Formats: sequence, structure tokens, C-alpha cells
Amino acid sequence: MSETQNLTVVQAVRDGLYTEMREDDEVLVLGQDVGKNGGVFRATEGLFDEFGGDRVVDTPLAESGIVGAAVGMAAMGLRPVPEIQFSGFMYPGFDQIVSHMARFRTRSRGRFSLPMTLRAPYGGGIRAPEHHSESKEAFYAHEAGLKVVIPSTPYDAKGLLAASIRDPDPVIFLEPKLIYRAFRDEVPEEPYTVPIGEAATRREGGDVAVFTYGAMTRPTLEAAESLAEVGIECEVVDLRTVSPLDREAIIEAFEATGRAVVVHEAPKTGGLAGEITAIIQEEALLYQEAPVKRVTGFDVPYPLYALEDYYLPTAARIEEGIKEAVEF
Amino acid sequence: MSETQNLTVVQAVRDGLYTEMREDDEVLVLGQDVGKNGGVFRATEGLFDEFGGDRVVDTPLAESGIVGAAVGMAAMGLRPVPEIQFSGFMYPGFDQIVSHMARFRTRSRGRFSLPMTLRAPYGGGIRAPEHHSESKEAFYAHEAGLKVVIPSTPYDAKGLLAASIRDPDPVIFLEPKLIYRAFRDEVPEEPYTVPIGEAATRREGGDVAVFTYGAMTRPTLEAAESLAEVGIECEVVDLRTVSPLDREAIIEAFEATGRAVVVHEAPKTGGLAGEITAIIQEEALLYQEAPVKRVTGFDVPYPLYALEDYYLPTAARIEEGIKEAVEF
Amino acid sequence: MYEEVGPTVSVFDRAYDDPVRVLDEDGEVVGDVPDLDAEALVEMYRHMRLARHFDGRAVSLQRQGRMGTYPPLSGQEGAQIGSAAALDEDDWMVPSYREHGAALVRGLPLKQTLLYWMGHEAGNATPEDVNVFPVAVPIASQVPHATGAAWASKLRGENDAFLCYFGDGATSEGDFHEGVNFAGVFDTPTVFFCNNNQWAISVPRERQTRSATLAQKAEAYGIDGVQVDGMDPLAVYSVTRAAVEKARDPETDRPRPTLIEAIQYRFGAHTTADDPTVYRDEDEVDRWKAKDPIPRLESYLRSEGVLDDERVAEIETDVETRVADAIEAAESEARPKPEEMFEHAYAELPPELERQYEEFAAFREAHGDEAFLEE
Amino acid sequence: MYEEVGPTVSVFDRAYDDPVRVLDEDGEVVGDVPDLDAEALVEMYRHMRLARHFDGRAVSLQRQGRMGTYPPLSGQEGAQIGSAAALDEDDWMVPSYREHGAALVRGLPLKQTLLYWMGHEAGNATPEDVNVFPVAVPIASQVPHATGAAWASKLRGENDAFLCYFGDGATSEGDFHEGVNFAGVFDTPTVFFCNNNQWAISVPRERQTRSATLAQKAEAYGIDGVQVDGMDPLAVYSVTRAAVEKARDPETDRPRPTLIEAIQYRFGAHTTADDPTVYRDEDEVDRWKAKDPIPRLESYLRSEGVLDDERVAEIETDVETRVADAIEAAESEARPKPEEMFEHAYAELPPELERQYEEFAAFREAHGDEAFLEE
Ligand SMILES: Cc1ncc(C[n+]2csc(CCOP(=O)(O)OP(=O)(O)O)c2C)c(N)n1
Ligand SMILES: Cc1ncc(C[n+]2csc(CCOP(=O)(O)OP(=O)(O)O)c2C)c(N)n1
Ligand SMILES: [Mg+2]
Ligand SMILES: [Mg+2]
Repeated sequence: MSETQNLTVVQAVRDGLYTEMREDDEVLVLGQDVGKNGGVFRATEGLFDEFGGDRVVDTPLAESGIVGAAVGMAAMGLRPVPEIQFSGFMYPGFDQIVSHMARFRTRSRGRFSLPMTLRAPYGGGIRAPEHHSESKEAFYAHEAGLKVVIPSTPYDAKGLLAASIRDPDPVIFLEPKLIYRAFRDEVPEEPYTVPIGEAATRREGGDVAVFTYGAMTRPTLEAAESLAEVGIECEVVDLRTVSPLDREAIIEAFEATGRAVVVHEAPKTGGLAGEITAIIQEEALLYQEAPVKRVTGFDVPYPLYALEDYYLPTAARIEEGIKEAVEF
Repeated sequence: MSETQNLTVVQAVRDGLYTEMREDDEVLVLGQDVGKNGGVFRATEGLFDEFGGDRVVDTPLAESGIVGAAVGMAAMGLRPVPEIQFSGFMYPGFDQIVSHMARFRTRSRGRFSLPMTLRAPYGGGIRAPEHHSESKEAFYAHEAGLKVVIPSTPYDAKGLLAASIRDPDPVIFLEPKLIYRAFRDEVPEEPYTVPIGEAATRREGGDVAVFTYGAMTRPTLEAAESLAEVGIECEVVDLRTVSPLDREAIIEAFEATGRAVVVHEAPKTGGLAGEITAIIQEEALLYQEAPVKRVTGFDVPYPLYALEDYYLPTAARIEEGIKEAVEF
Repeated sequence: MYEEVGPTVSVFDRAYDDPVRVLDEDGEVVGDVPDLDAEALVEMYRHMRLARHFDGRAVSLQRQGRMGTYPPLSGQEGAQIGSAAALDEDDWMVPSYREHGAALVRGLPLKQTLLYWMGHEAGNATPEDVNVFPVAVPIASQVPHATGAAWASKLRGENDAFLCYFGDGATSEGDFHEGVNFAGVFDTPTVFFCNNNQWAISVPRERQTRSATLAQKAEAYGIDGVQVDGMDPLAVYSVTRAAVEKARDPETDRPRPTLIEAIQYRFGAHTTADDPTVYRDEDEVDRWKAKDPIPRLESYLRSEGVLDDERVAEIETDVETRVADAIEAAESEARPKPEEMFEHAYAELPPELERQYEEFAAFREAHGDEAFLEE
Repeated sequence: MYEEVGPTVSVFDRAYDDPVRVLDEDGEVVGDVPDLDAEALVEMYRHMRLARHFDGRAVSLQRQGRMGTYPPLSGQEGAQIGSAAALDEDDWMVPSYREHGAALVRGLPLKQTLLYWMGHEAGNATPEDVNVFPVAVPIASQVPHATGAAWASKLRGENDAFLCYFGDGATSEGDFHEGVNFAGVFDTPTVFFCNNNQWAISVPRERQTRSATLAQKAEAYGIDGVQVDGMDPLAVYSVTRAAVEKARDPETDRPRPTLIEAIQYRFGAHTTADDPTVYRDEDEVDRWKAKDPIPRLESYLRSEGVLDDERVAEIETDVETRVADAIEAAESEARPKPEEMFEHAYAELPPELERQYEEFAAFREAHGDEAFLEE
């Protein structure tokens, strides 16, 4: 059996970068403070010393430049892993993301593929300043040509990151910073991948399917445990990839009970819960016993941190949502 | 009775700008080629001569600068109407749109409101080059703090534009360029508004509700007429505003038949059809007789123009979708 | 606010790498002392002491878990207070996130600054009579706002200047470029004030750009660019004042906008979440601490007979009291009410948002705050 | 491709507003003629004629409804052909949307250019051996690509130069700023070639920026900036060649990247959708037409005895044939197949997209193309 380490999510990300960089000389990391500083969350700690300044590059403070330069590098065959310091700062690079990163393959009829992975710490819950708590994965899921991955465990973080880096196409890799250090997992030392586009069942249960991803997986499981005490058994599905969605897993889990809840921290309107609801009802309406309940952030700008606990779905709110779906 | 003019959509936009600028000195237009050139679609024709270079301003070629400067102007109480030349070029200004335009009111607890209206020609169908045919209204609908308006007739174009300019909050005003010159309408000469957030029923019918907006309204009506010949009567609802959605109108129209189709040209995954489906099933599941059918663009980058007719929903595809919903 | 003073020497005709200086590191006069009266000078000193003391206390509050992440300004008081002091009453300031010192000169209560960094929505509520824009966290994104706001003022025939702050790192962003370029083209009354504190978190100034100075970036926009010793509050005052006057004066043949590069250093961490020892040497920090703006001004004012032990002691006490009072006030502020989250998204709640609010309120009513604060 | 030539005179030590010139408007030599052999010069002339002729035909095709919107290049051949000719075989070109002339020098078949503007997906398929990036429509967005691609080449120890084209308007975009700044910081082998054709659609050069020249924007990045008469193909060649050589040579103490401002004019409309008479005077156009790069080079080559009537006639015929053949080939290309839309979104179709494709194909099968092309 292979060696494992007991790692947090952010350590697993770091380990994933380290492993892939060791395996493949064409992999390089660039972004703000990724070098000597090792990243503001330590996701690139030690990589600068290990691989040097040509492969672990501190860039000027310019997101469009970072993404755009990575596009150019990837077009030439490197596998750049640009880091945007917080997902709320991807917007200055949004044009490069949607107009180029997503489309270079199409725009060259496959001559240039972009094997690049754009990483960003993402989501709320850590008492961060304004603009540091965004969860706008729906933007990227709506843009064809991108894949969007959001891990919820250390094991997945390393394996999905490896899969993303090795993917011939561009991946947006969003790391829920609320769980960066929340718990540890056994993570193999050797390289491995977790396939993009496959959901994972985190808990089995025959009364209702609950779909979630990222940091919301934990309060969802908590809600499920608490409901088990009153006899409600939830199937909890961690989507892991939000583009492409694992339709099959969604439909299968839903059909088993005809009831579903979707939990995400992003605002409700236009969030992925709507998309998942639409998938369910276009594929499995005849199984449907209750409306799909959306437990999400609200349609307001993310509040300053004193109120963020009221903004983010909590186990209690999720529980209530599940009850609604079950009792309908 | 008041005087009317027989105008196309783009002429109505121009007339709306003209009327509001005449009514209110604080209204000004800025963007690329809006001055002497009168806009690449002639939406600002003659305004430069009428109101001068201080109120009809050709700017440098920089979208973030245009939106950001308009944010600063609006914070000081002006009512700027920035034009982005095509909606596909809003992305370089995306950070200003989502991080500031959408949030200045929240970020100042109401001290600074932003009475600004960002206009952009939008959508496909005119044989335009790459990046000129985007319909990504879902991005903006997912960002709290914005309103998103998409007219489908000359009358609405003028009235909704006036309402947007007078609104105390920022509005994204997307003008379907496929119908810029497709037909004419009687448009009052005097100022008037059409309320933001209210859908319009374009056709009554008791078999199925079809929701759409913008340029897709026409092929949808065409499909409805053709289906009437085979005895299927469609209620066609033009949403007109995609944020906030007119939930009440959606639910009411849906409940009448329990069947619905949503038509938009934006890509399917993460598009507004999913959101509308989710609204329907969270409010009116018990009325539902068939899955809500989504007739939309595909999840691929918008093709070069030789294939765009295959990308955009056509009356035939809409008809087929409606039949599916009716015959389920 | 400081009193208006007479015309300031033109400072724009010099090499980009020749910073304007008034006091040397020991507070000796080496340039043209601006024409400020004694009380204005003492006020400047008081504000610097206030900012410094506030900063230290804020960092402690964060360490004690009484405040969230906080960006310290220690070392940058000369640039902040000297520049803000050069504005007139009706002028505007467009800050980034570190200008607590400049903001207090402009009349922003310290309590507000504390509330903001304590995560209270109320911290966003700059009083109506304080001409300060909201804190801007996305780097350089405030630059086009400062251009647009100044432009609006010009279009209205008002005569106000807009002082926009940003860091050395910010000069790499597209928004810096677009915002300053617009200012040049539309000749807006904007003063672009770059707090070059040598670091953008861990990224040193040389890694931001290959240009020898940041001031010379003005060339790209056809506007004036000038360096100033940012740890010399009198030099900063002079340069900013000159830029402000030029911004307001369409009669000169110079462009109204100016790019000022104020060379300085942050003594502390980037924010309380940062550990600068990872990326910079103590030596470097020590070298810059020798330029500390506060003893420099103090020494000058003492030598001029404007300050003495007694006055300094009075100021110390005053400063401590004001900060203590502000902390007391901020900490006794009621916890923000969850409904505040919904209040200002729109002038009027759209129906769906109202529904969300009602669902939220009903849930809270039924389950109490424990349902939210459980973890 | 043109043959490599000896070392080029350094052209970087001059005032920003002193454009490099070789031929005057009449083709008289006024500067250092680059060391190109006769055949290379004739090739340059042939390419310019080819570009000009192609351009006229493309505009007609659009007018006849045989092609979509097309951006003409007439007047800009000197800049395009002179610069592209300065590249070596393995170098790369990163175009905007107007460089059909430069692209043909690099080996891109005219047919490809036609297919692209005819809206065929196949128009995107630049052949593998042609080192040309895809057309970039969002203004300035290709600039960071050119930096990143050149950076990759440098990191790999390859010795290639990357020539990036953009317009005067593009210099106002954030991406121009960020991309060129990165190039300065990472010293990438990139040549930033600004086709300053005086207009960005209807917006004149003076409205883009207050800086006196675009070349001086190089100051902001600590790199070399130089103006060149963009309607003088020999001057353009010389400057670009010098920049290319410098890009590849880490031994000089000069920065590798260069910003070239090539002063020129577009004789025609911005695109076939544009009517320039609305915003500019015929007089202006006439003044610039006097600088037409083609007669200028022709006159020089005739005076040197390199061209005569016979050779010119041969070139005319050749050019006409090549364009006619390309049009013929493009127009006989089968209409693109709808499935091409789905082919390159991803390396492998995700399941939902496959479903969409199958639904689409089934519908088309059932209803035929009339169901799509009805309007
Ligand atoms: C658009 C954007 N990107 C990244 C960040 C994260 N960040 C916050 S401060 C900072 C460094 C800023 O450096 P500088 O402009 O020199 O200002 P300073 O903090 O030194 O005052 C970074 C990278 C941000 N806030 N906004
Ligand atoms: C980001 C972006 N904004 C706007 C446009 C629309 N547009 C196309 S060409 C053009 C003018 C470009 O001017 P310039 O950079 O001088 O290049 P030229 O066309 O003169 O060669 C504009 C505004 C665009 N393509 N991309
Ligand atoms: Mg700094
Ligand atoms: Mg141009």
C-alpha cells in the first residue's frame, strides 16, 4: 500500500501542485505572492525553493495579465497554473477567462488547446474583508469551454487538481477556503487523479437527495445526521464538478426518492441550484414528489463579515429545507 | 392624443435617449463612437449635434474605464448612460460592473446610489464577427444590485430605457440587435416609461405558456401562430426584464396550463431558462403536467456566422419544443 | 480641515527620480517649507500621532479577536496626512483600504473605520458631510471612479479636486491605466496619489514594473508626474497642494491631473493576516524606520519652537483619549441586525428579495440566532 | 520568408517623436536602407501588391453579399509587410483582426483569411506550420497572449521572437498595459507593434490619450519605444528587425521587449459596416494617400533598377491570379457542417453537450435545414 499523509485541504492543494510539478516539467505556477511568500493561504509554500523562480512566479498585480499570459503560455504547450488570490478578483481577468481561456480551442479549431488550471480560493465564512467571499461559480459554469471544479475534501483536492492540470482543456479550480484547514484526511503521497465530472455520494439515505458541493458539504452532512435522529435519511451527493455536472448521478439520486434539496452558498437567483432543478424536472418529472428546495445565499451583495453567518446556509437552514422537501 | 412616430427598435432607443436628455440635464451618454459617428448602430445619431460633446462623449477604447468613470459620475449624482459597443465587450469592464456598479449602494449604505444605465447591443443573428453575438444576460441576473432589461419592441425600448435612466439603481439595458431594424412600431413622441420588472403577454392561449424575451419573442410568436393552425394555443409571455423576474406573471401563466417552454438564445446550462424552471416548480409544482422545456442556444462558444442559424432557436425548433411540452 | 494657504511653488518641472523634499531624515530643512501656520503644522503632527496610535490599537484589537483582518498604515502617516491636509473642505478623497489616517483628516470618525474593519454594515455608512468615497478593496478599481467623479464635478462647473489613493502594486492593474488615461484625455481635476510603500504584500516594487520610477508612468498619459519623499509630510503637503491647485485651475497650460509617487514604507505587515518576515529583511525595515515621518516633523516643529514637551504630552493624551473613545464607541455599537444585509441592495426591495427576506425572518423568528451562529 | 540579413543599426536611441524613416513620400532615400537583397525587396513589393489587391476584392465580395463584415487594410501594407518580413521562420505573429497582409507573409493562405471572414469555422484552422495566433477581436486582448507565449519560449530556452499587432485605440485598454508591463518585468522576447492608423473607428488618435506619442508609453514599462513611418516599408522593416534581434539577444543590456509605434493611415472604412465620411474629411484622406507605401517602394525599386515595367506587370498578373484562385477556392469550400459548432468546445464532448448535439442532429434529420434557415 502506498504512503499517505494526513493533510488539510490547503495542504492537499499544495501537495497536488508539488506532485504535478515534480511529474511534469511543463507545469508552472504564477500569481500574486505565490513565490517566497508561499501564497496568502500557503497553498504554494515551499514550491519556490523547490522549483525556482521560473516555475513559481510572482507576477505584477494584474489579473487580466496573469490569465492572459497563462493563455499564451498554454497555447505554446506549457501547463500553467495561474492563481488568482481570491475568486472575487477573477473579475478583472473575466474577459481573458471567457473570451480566450474558454474559447481558444474553438477559435483555432483544436490547433491550440489550453491545458491550464486557474486556481482561486473561494467562498465565504472566514471573516474576510469585502470582495473576499465570493461564490460565483455560476458565471463560469455558464461559459462553454470551461470546466469548473470545487473539491470538498483533502483527498479530492489533490486528485481533482491533478486531473485538472493534466486535462487538455482549461479548468477553473475553486478552493473553498472555509474548509482550507477545517479538517484532515489521509492523502496518498504518490500522484493520483480524481475524475472531473463525477459526483460522490457522501452519505446514503432513502428519503431525500441533497445535492451540494464545496464548503457546504459539511453543514449538509451535519443536517443529514441530525435529521437521521428524527428518522429522515438523506442521500448527500457532493457534486465536486459544477461544469460539466454529473447529470447521471443527479438523476439517479433524485429518482430514488423523488425529493431533492440543493445547497450552495452562491446567491439563489441564477445559481446552480436552478440549473440542477431544471435538469431534474426535465429528466425525472414523473418521479417528483415535492418541489426541489433551494437552500442558498441570498440575492444581496455578500455582507461584511459580522453578518456572514446569516448569509451562508447553516446546518439548521439546510435541515429546515430538507424537512420542507420531505414533508411536502 | 399624443403624437407618435413610426420607429424601429434602434430608433426608439435613440428617441428614448434624446427624450430623457432633453428632460434632464444630468443625463449624459458616453462610449466608443457615440459622438459624431452616432454609434455603430446609429443609436446616438444626432445627439452630439443636439447636446454637444460634454453630454455625448466619445471615450478612449477602454470598457473598464467607461463603466468605472460612469460609476464615479453617478456617485456624484449625474445619470450617465454608458454604451458598450457590443455586449461581448462588457467583459473587460466586468469587475466594475459586478464589484462596483452593482454594489455601490450597499457599500455606502445608501449614501451613494448609482442612477446609471449601461446600454449594449446584444445577441446574435446579424452575421457579425466573433464575440459580437453574445447573450450572457445570466451573468448580470446572478449579480445582486443590478437590474437587467431586454426590450423586444420599439415601444418598450423607449419606455423601458426611460424607466432605466430614471431608476435610482443601476440597470443593464441589453438591446437585441437582431431586431434593431426588423420592424416598426408607433412610439409616442412624448416621454413615458414602461415599468421595469413587468412581463407582457404577447399572445393569449390556453394550452401552454411560453416564456421568452428580446429577439426570441418574434420566432416564438411565429411558432405560436403556426401551432394555432394545428389547434395548439400558446400563451406567449415576453419577460422584458430578466432581473428582477416577474415571478407573478410567470406563475400565473404557468398555472393556467401546467405546461411551459422557455426560449432564449443564451447557452442552455446556467441560462435563465433554468432559473425560470426552478421558480415554476418551487411555486407551482402541483400544477405541472409536463417538464418545462428549454429551447436555447447550445453549450458551445457562439459559432462564426455561417453556422449561427443553427445555433439560435428558430421558430421550427421552438415549435418542436412546444409540441413536446404539450404532448408530454 | 487645514486653512488654505498661498500659491505653492511649482514642483512639476523636475526629473522623475528627483523626489521633492522639505525635511531630511533628521527633520532639518532641505527644501521649501510650505506656507502653513503653526497651528496647521501642529494639527498635522497631531493627526499623524493619532493615526499611528490608532493603528497600533487596531492591530491589538485584531490580535485579541476584537476585530477582523486589518491593514496597518504605520510608517505611511506622512504621505496620508500631508496629502489629505492639502485638500479644501469641498474636495473629495477616493481611498483604497489603507487610508485611515487620510480619512480622519477629512473628518471620517475613527469609530466608522473601526466598525468597517469589525465587519459592521454600519462601517460603510460614511456620513453625508464627509467627502470620502467608500473603501475600495479590488486593487486600482477606485481609479476610474476618481476620474469619473472629478469629471462630473468639472462638467457641473464646480471647482473641486479629487484625491485618489492607491499603492505601488495598483499601478500594474488595467484600471490604473484606463482611469488615469481618461483623466488626461478629459482633463479632469484628479490627483492620483500613489503610496509606493515598496511592497504589494510580498511582491517588491521591482517586480511590479521595469520602469525606473512610478512617477514616469505619467508620460504615458501626457500628464505631470512627480516623486515626493512620502515620509516627509511637508514635502507631501507641498506637492499635493500644488497638484490640487493645478487640478482646479483650467487657466494654466498644464494638464489638471497629476500623478504623484510618494516614496515610503509600511513598517508593519500588509494586513494582520500577513507575516512580512517571510519575504523581507529586518535590515530593510530598520533602514526605513530611520525615516519615520513622525519624529522628523516633531524635531522640525520643536526646532521652530512650535512644539515643546508640554504640547507633545497634551497631544499624546488627546490622541489616546480619542482612540480609546472611538474603540469604546465602536465596541458598544449594537451588533448589526441581520436585516441590514437586505436593506441597501436596491432602493426598493424587488419582490423575490422581499420573499427571501421574509423567509429568512420567519426562520430566524422560529429558530433563533442559534440557527445561524451554531459553529 | 525573407532571408536573414546582417546586424541592423540600432534605432532605439532617438526621441519618441522622431520616426525612423528610410524613404520619403516620393521614394527618395532619406535614411539607412536595410541590407536586403533585390529578391527580398521585390518579394516585399509583391506582398504589398498582393495585400492591396486582396483587400479590394474582399471589400467587393462583401458588397456583393459573398462575405460578411470585413476590415480593410488598404494604406497599411507598408507596416504589415515590412514588419512581418522582419521575422524569421520560427518566430510567431500574434495578430488583431486586420493583419491579413502580415499573415500572408507568414504563410497563412489567403483562402483561410477569406473563409474566416466568410464565417466558416474552417477559417479558424490556421495550418500547424504557420506560426500565427488566432485573430483576436476583443481589442488588446491578444497583448498578454503575446507576452505569455514569448515568455514560454524564453523559459524553454528557445530563441523565438513574438510580434504582436494592435491599433492606436488598443493602447487605451487595460490589457495593453498589463501585457506590456509583464513583458518588461519578465523580459520576454516580444515586439509590440502598434498600427497607429490615426483612428479607432470614429475616435481620433488625440481622443485616445493625451500623450504626445504612443511610443513614449514605453517609458511606463521601462522598455524601448520607437516611432517609425509606418507607410515606409523599409523603415518598418529596419525597426522591426532591430527589435526582433534585440528580443532574441539576452546579451545586450537593453530590454528585450520593444514598443513600436508605426504611424500610418487606413485609406478605407474601419470595416465594411463603417462609413468614414461621417467622421473624417476627404482632405485628410488625400493627404495620407500621398504617402501610399506601394508607389513609394515601387519608385525606389525602379530607381535602383530592381523593378521595371515588365516585372511589375508580371507581379500584377501573379497577384491577380493568386487572389482569384483564393476566392475561387474559398467559395468552392463546402458550407460548414453544423456539427462543426460542437467539435472543438472541448477535447472530448461532455455528456450534456453530447446530448444537446444528438437532440440537434435528430431534429435536423427530421426537419431538414429549412428548420434552421427559414428566415
Ligand atoms: C484586484 C485585486 N487583486 C488582488 C487583491 C489582493 N490584494 C490585496 S492588497 C494587495 C497588494 C496591494 O499592493 P499595493 O497596491 O502596493 O498597495 P499596499 O497594500 O501596499 O498599500 C493584493 C494583491 C485585491 N484586493 N484586488
Ligand atoms: C474590447 C473591445 N471593445 C470594443 C470593440 C469594438 N471595436 C472593434 S475595432 C474598434 C476600434 C479599434 O481601433 P484601433 O485599436 O485603433 O485598431 P484599428 O481598427 O484602427 O486597426 C472597436 C472599438 C472590440 N472589438 N473590442
Ligand atoms: Mg504597496
Ligand atoms: Mg486605429
